[in-house]
Amino acid sequence: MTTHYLVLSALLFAIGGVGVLVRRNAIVVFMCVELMLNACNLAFVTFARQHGNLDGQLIAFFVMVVAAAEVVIGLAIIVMIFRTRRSASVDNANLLKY
Amino acid sequence: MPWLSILMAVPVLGAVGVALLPKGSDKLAKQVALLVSLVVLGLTVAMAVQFSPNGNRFQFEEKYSWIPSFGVHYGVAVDGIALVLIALSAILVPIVILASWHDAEGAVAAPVRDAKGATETADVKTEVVPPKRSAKTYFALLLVLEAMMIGVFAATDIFLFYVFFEAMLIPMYFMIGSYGGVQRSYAAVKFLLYSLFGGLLMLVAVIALYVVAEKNTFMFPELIGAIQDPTTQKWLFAGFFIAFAIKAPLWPFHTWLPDAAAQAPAGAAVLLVGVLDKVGTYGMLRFCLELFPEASKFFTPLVIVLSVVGIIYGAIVAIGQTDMKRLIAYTSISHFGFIALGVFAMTQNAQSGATLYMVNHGFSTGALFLVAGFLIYRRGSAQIADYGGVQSVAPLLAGAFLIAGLSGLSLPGLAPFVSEFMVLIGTYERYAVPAIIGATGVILAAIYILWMYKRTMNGPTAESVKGFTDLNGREKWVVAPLIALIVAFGFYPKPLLDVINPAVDKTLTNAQVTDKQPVSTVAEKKGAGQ
Amino acid sequence: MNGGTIEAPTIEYALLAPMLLVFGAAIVGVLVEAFAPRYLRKSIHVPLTLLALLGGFLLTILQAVRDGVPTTPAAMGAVAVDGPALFIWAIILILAFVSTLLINDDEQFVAQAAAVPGSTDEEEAVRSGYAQTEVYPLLLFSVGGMLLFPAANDLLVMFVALEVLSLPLYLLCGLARRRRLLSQEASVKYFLLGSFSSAFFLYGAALLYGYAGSLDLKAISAALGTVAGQDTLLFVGMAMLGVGLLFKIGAAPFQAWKPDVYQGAPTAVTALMASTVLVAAFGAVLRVFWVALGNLDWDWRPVMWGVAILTMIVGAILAITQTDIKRMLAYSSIAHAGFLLTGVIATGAFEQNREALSAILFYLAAYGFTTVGAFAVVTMVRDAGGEAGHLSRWAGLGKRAPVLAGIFAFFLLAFAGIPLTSGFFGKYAVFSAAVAGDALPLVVVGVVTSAIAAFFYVRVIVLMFFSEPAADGPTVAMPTIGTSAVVALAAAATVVLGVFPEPVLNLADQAASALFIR
Amino acid sequence: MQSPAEIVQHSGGVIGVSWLMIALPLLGAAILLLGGRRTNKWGHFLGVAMSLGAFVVAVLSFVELLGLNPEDRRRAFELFEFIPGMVNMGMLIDPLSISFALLITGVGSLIHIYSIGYMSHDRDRRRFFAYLNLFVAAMLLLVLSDNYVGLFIGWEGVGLASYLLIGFWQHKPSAATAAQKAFIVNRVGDFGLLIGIFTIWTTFGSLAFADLTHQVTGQASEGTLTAIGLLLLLGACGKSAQLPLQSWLLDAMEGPTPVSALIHAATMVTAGVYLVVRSGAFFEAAPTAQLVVTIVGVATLLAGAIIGCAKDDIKKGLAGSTMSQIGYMMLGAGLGPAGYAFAIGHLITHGFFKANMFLGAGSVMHAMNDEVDMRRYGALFSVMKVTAVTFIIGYLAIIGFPLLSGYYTKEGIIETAMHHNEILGWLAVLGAGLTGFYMSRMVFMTFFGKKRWAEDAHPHESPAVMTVPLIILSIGSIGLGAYLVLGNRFLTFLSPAVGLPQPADMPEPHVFGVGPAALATLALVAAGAAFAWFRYGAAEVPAVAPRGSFLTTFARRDLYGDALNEALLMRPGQWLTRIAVFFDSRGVDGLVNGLAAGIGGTSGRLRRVQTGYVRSYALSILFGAAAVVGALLYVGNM
Repeated sequence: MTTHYLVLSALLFAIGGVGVLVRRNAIVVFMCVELMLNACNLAFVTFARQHGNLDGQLIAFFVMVVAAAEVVIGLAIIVMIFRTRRSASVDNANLLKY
Repeated sequence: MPWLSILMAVPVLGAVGVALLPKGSDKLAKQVALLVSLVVLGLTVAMAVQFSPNGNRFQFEEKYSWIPSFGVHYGVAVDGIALVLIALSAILVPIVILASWHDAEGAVAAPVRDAKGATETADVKTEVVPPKRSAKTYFALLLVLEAMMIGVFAATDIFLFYVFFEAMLIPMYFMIGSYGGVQRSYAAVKFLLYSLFGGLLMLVAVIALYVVAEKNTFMFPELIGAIQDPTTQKWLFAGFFIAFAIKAPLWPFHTWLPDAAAQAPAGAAVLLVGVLDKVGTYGMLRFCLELFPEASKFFTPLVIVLSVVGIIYGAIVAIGQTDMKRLIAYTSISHFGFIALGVFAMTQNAQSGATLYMVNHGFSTGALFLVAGFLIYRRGSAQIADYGGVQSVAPLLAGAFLIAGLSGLSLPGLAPFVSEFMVLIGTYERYAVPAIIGATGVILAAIYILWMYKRTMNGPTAESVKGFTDLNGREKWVVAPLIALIVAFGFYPKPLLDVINPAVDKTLTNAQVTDKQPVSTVAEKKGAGQ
Repeated sequence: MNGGTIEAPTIEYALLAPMLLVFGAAIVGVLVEAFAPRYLRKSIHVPLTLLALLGGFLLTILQAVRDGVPTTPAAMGAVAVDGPALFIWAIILILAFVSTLLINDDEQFVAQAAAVPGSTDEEEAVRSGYAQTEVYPLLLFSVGGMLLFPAANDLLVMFVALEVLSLPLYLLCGLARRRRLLSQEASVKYFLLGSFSSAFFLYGAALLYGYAGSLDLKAISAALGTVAGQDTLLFVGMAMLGVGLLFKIGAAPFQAWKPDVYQGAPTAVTALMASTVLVAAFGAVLRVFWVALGNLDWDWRPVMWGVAILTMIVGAILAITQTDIKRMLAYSSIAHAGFLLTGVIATGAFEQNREALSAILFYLAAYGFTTVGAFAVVTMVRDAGGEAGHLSRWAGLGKRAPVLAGIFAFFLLAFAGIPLTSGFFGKYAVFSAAVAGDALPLVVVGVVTSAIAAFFYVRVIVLMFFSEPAADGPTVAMPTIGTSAVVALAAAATVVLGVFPEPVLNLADQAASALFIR
Repeated sequence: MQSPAEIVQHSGGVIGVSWLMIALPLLGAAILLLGGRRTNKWGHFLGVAMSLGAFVVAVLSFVELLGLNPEDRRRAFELFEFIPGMVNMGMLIDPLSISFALLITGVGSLIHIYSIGYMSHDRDRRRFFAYLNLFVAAMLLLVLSDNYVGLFIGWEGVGLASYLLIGFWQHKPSAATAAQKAFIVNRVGDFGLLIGIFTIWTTFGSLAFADLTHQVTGQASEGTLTAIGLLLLLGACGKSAQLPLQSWLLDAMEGPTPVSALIHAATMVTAGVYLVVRSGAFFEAAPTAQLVVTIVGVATLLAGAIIGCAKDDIKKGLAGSTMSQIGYMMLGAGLGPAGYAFAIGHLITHGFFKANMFLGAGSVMHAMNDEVDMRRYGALFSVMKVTAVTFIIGYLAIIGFPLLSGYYTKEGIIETAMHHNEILGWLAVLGAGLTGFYMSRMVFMTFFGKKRWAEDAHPHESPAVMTVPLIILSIGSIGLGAYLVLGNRFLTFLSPAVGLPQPADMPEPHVFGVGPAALATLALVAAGAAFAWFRYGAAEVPAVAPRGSFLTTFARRDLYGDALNEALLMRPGQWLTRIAVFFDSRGVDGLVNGLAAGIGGTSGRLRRVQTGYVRSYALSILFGAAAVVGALLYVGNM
């Protein structure tokens, strides 16, 4: 029965990935990344269940912490660029190319 | 006494010294450079006289472990072949330094442009007067180059050889690039990339050689016969050969040479065609044949075809050139055809001839380039059409040009004849038809040289040429030694051949070839006589 | 660990000392930011950082010489401080030290990151001589992460390390004093793509965990033999893990971020990334693919072949038409990542692996120094708008500043792998390892691409030396002691490694002697 | 046939220093060329001195050689090792080489002396003498060296000298072109000679004449020997202006007249004959080759004669006759030992009377301020007696007036040819008739008939320094032939070098050497002369040449030799060159540059992929990931 959870996590991961591709707003894009991380968490926990050891659950906590740190940094950066450009769209920032 | 190391160290130190001279001391730089190169020449002579032709194959051996992890040694030594080529470099460098006295100073003789004629004859391409540059750097580079030229011929460690083979490109690249004609950077880049590409292919072969041989060394003598499997030999041969064919250059890898030679200052051109390119043919003779005898035999037909094509093709294209330096470059392509032909004809005469050819060609083409350089320096154009009737105003210049040219068409009595004769006769012993086709190059040579001479030197004196001065003292000193050597070795090549022959013998033995014997018995009778 | 009982962890502090020192210094740095008055901060930060890095380096050396290379992983198998790790640490710490010298230059960093470009706040900040001194602690954190990354013996630790090294860099990229828009854009791109890829890494880790029931590399490789029927998990996990790692080393098709970020980031930071991050990332790649997935090399090698070839080609070809020096160097670093990958692929018997490993280690050292030096030179060539990035501005530099141009040319030749430079022996070592590991075709591609790559290095030399200077060409900034020291050191390293590589080769050999411990 | 004597290794006596013959003029040339203007004042005297010195050495050696008993009159000795294991430079003094040496140095010296006067007004007189000395040295090397390589060096050395001397007035484009043409055409011949030498080497393993005797040639297949013969013949054709390589000789007349006399009449052009005789061993063993030699000889002697008939330029006329006379020699040389003596004999006498006439012509031109068109001459007999008389003596000699030099030697050739092969014989007779015509034409147009001078022409006799050589030469033209031929004196003298013919090959001797062939010849010659008299002596000669019959134009155009060369070689050559150059720049180099451009273009297009949109990067990462996953799964489940 754990497979369902795995499928779910895979779906979440996919959704996150697609979100990163299709959304313009930097915040949303970033949230999609977070979604992917959480998909990973789900997977970890599920596997932990499968293997009957705690590592997976343990890892999930680590991941959350890391994600939190990422959020801090990410928001800082996004805010910075938003203040400069008055827009959070990732497509506006393409001075660097070719 | 570590002769070879000293031979390399002296110019390097000299280069450093020259580079460290204070700004604006160009004249001093030249003098120092000249002095250093003369010292090197002296040392070379001192070494050469101690060389015993029939002694060990490699003499003045030095061998220190350099990079044990790769099994690389600093191994240098010379046999007859290497010795004469080192001597060639040592002789040419001082002459080139003397000749390039003003090359770094850009346009001194502003191109004379007669109202008409100039327009159609001299488009921007023919402008060969480079901007003013630091003479210091030029001569420093020259000395570094000399050290590397000596090193590349002296190296008995294949890795070391490769290192010099590649590193050599850099000083030459800078000499062409910053002191050459208008299209210098194009020419320089083409030269560098072309050679580099060949070099990298060779690198793969070198690595593979090391890996396959499993001798944990790059020392050439120990690697002879290390590769037995024919297929491996073929691949490795290809790797080495293409690099050498590009360097030499052999048809069809030649197109970088005309550009490089035409754009380079005359002095650099001399070293490029006179010495650097010899590394290619030297490499074929030294490494391809001895390391991969089977493969060499297998590829011989191909190489011979390429060489013969090169001889004829180079000559024909040379006839069609309108730019003196390009013309000379193409003649060299033809000559390198002869050398490669001699190397792969695999007979004593042919290979001795080829080796001798490398030396003589250095002298003759050197002379030709330098005299052409003097001419161009006076007129500011390399276009043949911009000249005419020079002989009437500058007979000495014309005379020098003629002698250099005649040696270029290997007139008997001048050094190149002996080598060309030996190459052809040696080839004829085994491959008659290629030799015959190659010999037609003799006719074509007469056409391209004499025609160029006629168009530049004979006929009524052109307006733009009227003001020409004849050779000055310095220029005489540049030409004289070359011509002296050309004539001397034209009548008495024995000293060189005595050094070369034993070395070639060894090469042939390692290449597992033996000469064909003539049908008649006169040879024995003759042999008794000698 | 098996469910329920938890043993008290034992930690070999001595082994981890270098890392701990760096992290400690970083935290102190934060405290400095918090409590020290603004005018003092910098004068505290700089020595602190330098000392920390230097100390870390010395500790590493000490570790290596005193009680040699440990044979068992530390911290309960979480961190493996083995030969390669120590070697990589040493390189990273030196390079970081050098880069710090570059960063120690007001011209580099923004006065106040919060201030909007061109706004009054900014002018205000500039006038009052503010400086974003957080740079130093950030740098230290990042370096700490870099130390942990290649030494991580456990995918979780590795993931944490990955984030620790990346997050500060994301910030650092955005702190350029000039061309702030570019800088911020670089920051955003790096951040988004970085976190995106680390998500892949994590998911890969998750799948592997699912496969092996543990994130311990040793356990995973052990599981390869035992576990059956889970191959899909294994392969997909391995692939996604690989994506995360390959992203960090900038292998195609995951290289897209490199040019943009390298170009936009403050050059000093670029130098740091280009040298140390590459080193750390390759350490990690090697550890994952050789230790955890070593027995699977028959499966991942073909894929790696493709990646390597693609990387070399993309790097070499795209660099040709670049017009910005930093961007060009970025592509060149992609190409070099490709060359290094040929070494990673050249696995085989023990001896073979050892040769390949030491080759890669040497290459990393050689390349790292040259890169730092090259970027250091880039920082010195400036015009009105800051650094003169556009190549056309470099025309005739050989006239204006012969020495500097000469040194830069020398670095370029080293990148091109001309003999008598460190780059040549690096390439030689890796390629010969690859040939020995029967990856000859890969090597052929390698040399062909190096020939192509040579073109754009040579092109810069042509610009600097063979073409006439532009009328309003860039001026060469009077270098700070730090910068000139960096250039000198890098040049020296490039020469020495190019003429007498033996000592370093020996070190690399010894470091690689026992390969990675499990 | 009886083979020539073995060579005696020997040095010492004058012969031991016979290398001085070569060394002296060489030294002279070196001094004059390197000495520069300093030597202007006395340069020409030095040149003459050196030439005379060589002559003295030659005479002494000759005497010493005569002192020996015939069978060991072949002296060879090594000088130095040239190409170790292949060639040792050495001298070979035998009747053949010595008679050449005497001719070269003797006539050469006379011409040197003559040139003092002839070139007195030329600012480059020193250079001229330097070149003359160079030529003498090279020519002596050619005939005196004891191996083929030495011969070849001399061979091309004289080529160089002739190049320099033809183009002596290099500011004249015509001269420069003529010189270039001469050298290049010669190179074609040299190519043949070179290959011939190669074949000899690879077949016999030696290049020394001493080794290549009849015994040796016996060891090679006749095919090889024929090949060798024909290749050597090609060389000979180039040097001796025989068909098909004759075209350069007429243009060569651009050179100063003494040059034409020495090089392009007396000595160099006869080198081909020397080569054939010297290589007799090969030819005698290869009848086919011999036949070809005779055919070439006859063809050329007719061609030359026909050309000679139509030329109004006195020098070109003489040049044509030279071709024709060398044709005779070739014919003789192709007849084996029986012919050798006559061939060489004719070569020597021809050396005298042709040089004599050329110098005479030079003297005339000197008098007519370098006018060469005979239609502008006429009635010069009265004004320049010495020149006229000597010229006429030469003329009588060449048309074979009985008892004069030419008569004996030429008759000898004709007789032998007749004896050997009727057709060749009669053709040779026909040639003699033509000779009678065109030479008479020349004499009548020049010295008799009415004045057709240019207004400003004030002809006068030349100074003694020029006339004395003329007189000496004319004496040779009178007596030499008889001396050589009567009693087979020359035949026996040469025999140690070239061997004696079988009696069967010899034509049976006639009383006073007058046989049917001889009579026929005389008749034809007389007829020719008479016809010439009616056309040019008695009748009025138009000052401008009328456009004559087809045959005339045919002859005037040198039998369309140049036209042929142009059509067959030059134009295709030029095209080939253009194509090659184009192919090289567009084809080979185009490929290289194209490749570079291709890479650059790819790069330019590929970089567009880097759009700058972070999301597209993410996409690439996703695709990359997908690819990697797919690949791994594929590989893994393989």
